[in-house]
Amino acid sequence: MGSTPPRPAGGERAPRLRRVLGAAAFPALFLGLVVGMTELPEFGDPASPASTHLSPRFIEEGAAETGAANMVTAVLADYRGYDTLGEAAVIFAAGLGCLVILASGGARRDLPVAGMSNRFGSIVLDAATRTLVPVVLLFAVYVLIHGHYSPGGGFQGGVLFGSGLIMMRLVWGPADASPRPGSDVPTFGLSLRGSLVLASVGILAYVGIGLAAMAFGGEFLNYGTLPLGSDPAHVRELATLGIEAAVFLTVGGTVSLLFDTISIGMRENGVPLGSERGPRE
Amino acid sequence: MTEIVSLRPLLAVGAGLAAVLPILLSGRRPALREGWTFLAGAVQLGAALSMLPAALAGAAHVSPALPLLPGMPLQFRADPLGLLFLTLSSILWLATSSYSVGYLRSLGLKHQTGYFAAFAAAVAAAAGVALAANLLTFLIAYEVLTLTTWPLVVHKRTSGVFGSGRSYLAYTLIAGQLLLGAVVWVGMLAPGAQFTPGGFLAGAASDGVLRVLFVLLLVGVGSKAAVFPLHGWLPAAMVAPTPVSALLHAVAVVKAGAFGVLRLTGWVFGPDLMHDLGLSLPLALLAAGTILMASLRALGEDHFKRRLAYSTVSQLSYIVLGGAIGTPLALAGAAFHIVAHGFLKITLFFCAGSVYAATGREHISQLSGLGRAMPFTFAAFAVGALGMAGMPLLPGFISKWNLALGALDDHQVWVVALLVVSGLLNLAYYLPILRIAVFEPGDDRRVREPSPWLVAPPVFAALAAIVLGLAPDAGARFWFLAESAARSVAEHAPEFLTGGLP
Amino acid sequence: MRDVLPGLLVALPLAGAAFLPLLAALSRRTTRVPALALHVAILAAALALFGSVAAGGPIRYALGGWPGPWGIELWLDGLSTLMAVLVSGMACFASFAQAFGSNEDGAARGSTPLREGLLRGALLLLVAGLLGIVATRDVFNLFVFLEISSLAAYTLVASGGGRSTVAAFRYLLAGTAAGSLYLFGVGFLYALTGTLNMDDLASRLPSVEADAALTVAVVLIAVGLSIKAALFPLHGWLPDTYVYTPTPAAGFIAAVMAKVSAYALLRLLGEVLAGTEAGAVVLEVMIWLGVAGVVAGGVLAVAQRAVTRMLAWSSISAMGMILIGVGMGSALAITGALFHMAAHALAKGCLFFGAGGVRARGGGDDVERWAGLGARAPWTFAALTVAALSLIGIPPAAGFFSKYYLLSASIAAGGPEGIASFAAIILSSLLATVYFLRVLEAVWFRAPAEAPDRASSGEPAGPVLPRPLALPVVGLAVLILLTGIFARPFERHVLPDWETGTARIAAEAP
Amino acid sequence: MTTYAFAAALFALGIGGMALLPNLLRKLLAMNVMQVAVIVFFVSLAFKDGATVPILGEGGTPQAADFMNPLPHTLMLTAIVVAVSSTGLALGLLVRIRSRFETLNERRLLDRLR
Amino acid sequence: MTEGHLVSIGLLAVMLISAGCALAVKDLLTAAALFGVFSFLTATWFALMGAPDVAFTEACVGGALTTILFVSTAFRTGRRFD
Repeated sequence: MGSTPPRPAGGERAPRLRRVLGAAAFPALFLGLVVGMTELPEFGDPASPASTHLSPRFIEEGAAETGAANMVTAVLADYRGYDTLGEAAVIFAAGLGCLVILASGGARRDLPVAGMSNRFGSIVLDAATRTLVPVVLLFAVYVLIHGHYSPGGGFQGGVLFGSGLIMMRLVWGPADASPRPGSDVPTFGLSLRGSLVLASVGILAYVGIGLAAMAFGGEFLNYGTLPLGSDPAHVRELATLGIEAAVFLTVGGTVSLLFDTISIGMRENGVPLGSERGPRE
Repeated sequence: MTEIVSLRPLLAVGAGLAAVLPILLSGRRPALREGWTFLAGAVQLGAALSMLPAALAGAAHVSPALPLLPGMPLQFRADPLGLLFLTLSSILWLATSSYSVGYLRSLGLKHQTGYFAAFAAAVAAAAGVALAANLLTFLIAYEVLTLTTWPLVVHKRTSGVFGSGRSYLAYTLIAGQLLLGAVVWVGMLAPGAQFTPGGFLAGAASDGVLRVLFVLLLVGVGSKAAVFPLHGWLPAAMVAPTPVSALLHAVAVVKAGAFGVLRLTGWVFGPDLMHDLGLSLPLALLAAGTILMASLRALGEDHFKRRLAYSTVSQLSYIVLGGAIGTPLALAGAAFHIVAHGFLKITLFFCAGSVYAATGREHISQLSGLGRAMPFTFAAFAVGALGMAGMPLLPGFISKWNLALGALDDHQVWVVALLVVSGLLNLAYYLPILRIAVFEPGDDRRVREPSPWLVAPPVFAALAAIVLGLAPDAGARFWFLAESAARSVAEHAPEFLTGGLP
Repeated sequence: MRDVLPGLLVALPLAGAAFLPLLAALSRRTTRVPALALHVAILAAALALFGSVAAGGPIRYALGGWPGPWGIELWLDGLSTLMAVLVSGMACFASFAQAFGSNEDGAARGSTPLREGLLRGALLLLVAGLLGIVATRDVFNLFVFLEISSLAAYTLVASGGGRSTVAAFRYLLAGTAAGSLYLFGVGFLYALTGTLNMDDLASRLPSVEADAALTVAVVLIAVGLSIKAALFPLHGWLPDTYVYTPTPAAGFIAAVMAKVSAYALLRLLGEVLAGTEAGAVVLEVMIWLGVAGVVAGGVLAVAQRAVTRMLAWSSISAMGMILIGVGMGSALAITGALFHMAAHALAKGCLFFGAGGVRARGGGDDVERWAGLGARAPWTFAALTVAALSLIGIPPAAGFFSKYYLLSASIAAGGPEGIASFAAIILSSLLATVYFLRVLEAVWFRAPAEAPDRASSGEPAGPVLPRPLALPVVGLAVLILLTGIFARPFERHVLPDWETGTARIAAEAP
Repeated sequence: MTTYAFAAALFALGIGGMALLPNLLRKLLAMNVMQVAVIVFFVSLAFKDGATVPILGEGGTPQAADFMNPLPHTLMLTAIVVAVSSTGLALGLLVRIRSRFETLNERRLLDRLR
Repeated sequence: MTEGHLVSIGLLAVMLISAGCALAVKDLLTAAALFGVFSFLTATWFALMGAPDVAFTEACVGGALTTILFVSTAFRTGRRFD
């Protein structure tokens, strides 16, 4: 930064004034919102615009048009599949960001690693985790696949999958979670690099399905044109499963990335990204 | 007026601009570098002269229009007034360039490449001001002129010089922004804002708005013209090398400002609208005040160049005065004064620069004895000084005579008195210089004329001034151009103003 | 072409953003060439779209084959394709700088092909987000892409380490608050109309009778987007962010980030919500805040000694000018605002690349330390001079014309706000004169201060800024001049679409 | 209406906390509260009296009045993801800031930056 | 007002209180834990509102993931009020 005088921008001084103003502003914000809300349609009103304008089609035609009994999945993955692609991109951006911020570039000082092994590590917990983790991972896959018919889908499944991984690291701690003795990479099979690969592949698969639809003459993400069968709803159902899987990969990878970087990132030599080593896989 | 669409106006404007890059690139070979300058000057002069026959025939060369803004193209037009200014600037550019060569070399100044490049750009901008067909083009050229002369002003690069440079920019750029505002406004009122003899704003808005616009525009162009009280930057800008001062005063900046005032009064508002709005008399009084004030300041100034600077402030207000009066003869006199003052003032500045180059002296009281040591220089100086004062047979007389006649056409007798008084004041501050230089004994016997590069330009300029005084319509037909510019304005003026039209 | 390009425009950057990190993670080679190729391809798509829209009129594109209002639509008219060209063009320059320019000290440490791949991915993600905002016709989708661009921007800002993480954190807080405010406003609109599609909204809003609720919705949306657009006094995040962002990203973020939010404001307030009473009031308030921002930004820029911080404040001033234009909403004003977006983006990008380059080479950020640099790198600094003059508003640089349009619009608007904006724009030019000429004077005419560290070590001075950065700087300067000179065609392609668009919406309203 | 007001209260609480709390981690908690408030608002918009979860049961053609509005639910899934993403990134920044400047207190941090 | 509505409003009130507590308590770890409570309450409320998908996601994300991230950050950065 050279000889830049480190004077931050104006407006940061006089915190007292800001506090007074702020303390007054937020009740005012609340009141303003409430005033506006008094004119909104009554809570629970079945005749409100929100309930009568667009949603009837989603409810009444959704299953027939997209093949998903869960209307939320129908809207999420099909009618507004582009939003969901954006959603996957958002979480991917967060993972990318944490990698850039924490897992590469030198850290001045080491912070303690978040892990509970030295506190809670016990034989009971260990055994419980050994039983629980496979169940959680399996349940994650179930949630993914069953998203068509019940609450759930790629996103929830991905989070569960990531949570399973996190659970192991919480209990066993980063030092023991590594499958390979002697390795300083404190992960359970899924290195940071691996997580990154999963997440990227997820996004690529999603965009790829969208582009494939374009290749068959439809719009971006118009699954109906994919040559997967004759029944359009069925084709859409299959494609929806595909993009749910893509979201699953992205979310699962990113969740594990987020946890790893936030809880262990920045340790010197603790993370493979900052060093010049090659890929592990 | 018939219009001939041609590329010649573009050539005239572009010559200097095109020379900038070659000059910058040939910085290591001074001869080549200066060759580019002379080539560009010659091209510009040639383009100007080639457009003269059309002007004599009552036609004008017009460049193709480049659409920049709705209804406001970038366009150049060689009407008589523009052609007059263009021709003058290209002749004086050549003279100044040759003088610069000698001056810079004999003083061993640094950054010569940048100097010549900025010089070329500044002259191109002045040509753009001269040929601008509408207010937008004028504004663009005007701003470019400001910026390209700034490096010239701060050429010496000492802290004091930077102060002067900032003062120069403060005046001219602030004025430029006001001008921008005014131009936008005019563009909204009268789409196109094309310079029209006799003005185009009549009836475009209420009187109050027009008056405000006039003040904005006047401040915009008047600050470059150093009209009181906007003249503060001009004496300060005397820190520049002498050829730059010569350029600033005789060709580019100040003269462009005075030219702008003429355009404003004759081609934007027009004499009759100015009369209707009651603007003529205040402007004339402002000009008169400037003339007297600057002359008095010049009397008390010992710094050689600064005295010349105050003289410029005073002399250029003649042009403003002529624009304010607005009768054909006054306008013709004012337009001709652009030329007359150009030749005379450049002579004076060349002389001051030669003295500085030969002796390093900058103050009038130090000039004693130099008249004999430098006879050519001071002979030229005498011509310039007398011409400024309005001596018959010299060009200053012609412009002042016509100004006076024009004022009488409008029954403004006080102008004649003003002209006489200011002529006397001129003598009062120029003659002592000659007296000190010629009659007081010198203390340094080693002083000689500097190199021929420095002697020839002032002598040439003085001779040209004499020729111009004897035959104002010879050669480049300056008088004809001035007169036909004035006539074109007058053709659109009401009856009471057209008296005395030749 | 017309039925493929819109999809490609949004799909390409997203695919690239995932592809580059993947490539970097799987191979040890640099991702430089693929990144550049992707950016060029995106620019090509944007240019092709611009041409196609100019020739054949606006394009409506139903993503997933679901037409609006049920599905999400893209809407590409002259305005949005212009923004797309601007965004993707600036991204090309940033990508070039990222590919070849050396990073700044903080980021250079421990830089690996993987890290570079991640940063390139983040840049593409940012581009994806901005292009998504520009193209979408759905208010919720706009939020999603706003967040994509924001998260990618935080990443790029924070990649400098040290202070830049603090700047990024503050930016994140402001940006998230902005996003939530916007989303709350969208919730109000949804409750009132039951739709999220902009066209549908515009046609259903006039029959909504809940004035207070509508006002709250408009205010929430306007405030949210104004934070992102750094409208005074909601600009708090901007100076530190611009100052501490590493160079390649700073040139891009400073150039287009806030402008895309201003574009969103224009779309929503100027087109979709224009018919509402609250919208009109908010637009008028925006003019006044713009005036305040123009003046405050200019004054504070004068007060700065550090070049980048000065540029940051100047950006606040410029955003004020753009929002004045958005607020006025006349054809002239919109032209001026759009033109200023382009002119300012080009100039600020150029200046931030230059200033960042000087800083990266240890040249410092203080005006005094810029003394004499012009002689050492004449071409680069000539280009920076062009950019500075454009921001001052000197013809024939592009900035002159945007000021001209905005001044004309102020006069045409009349009334106190017209006068105030007229005066503010003139004043901002003067202030810009003051702060930029101080730099130019140092650069060109002042003798360089003795640099003790360099003089004592005796090593040769080396280039003033990394050579690869000189190309974007010079290229942008050329573009500034070209944009200025060829101003008219630009306007002719963009405005008619906009006017027909607003006219169509006005006609649809009962 | 009361439900809406709770969303407004949560929102004001969150955004106020973001602005006023000195500790950066606490600011993030407040930020999450703010984001949840928006989600609460949208979900309450989706509610219909007498309707059930938007998942098609066995048989019969679905009637719009029988199911909750699925659109806000969908939107809010996305919003939740956005919330966790920005929180995750912010926490990453926080760790970095803490290790570099050794404080999470805003005022101390700004003092250290001066 | 139906019974369901009353339950919903009661739940909302508890949510508001727990959010306020999470922002007010001194210990950062407690704050993070209270935030987890808040998230689970919210998820319950979503389920009550007939939004099982949102509830499921909120439970996964807000209750589990975000809380875990907050807790581990609090661990690393020092749990005391700073």
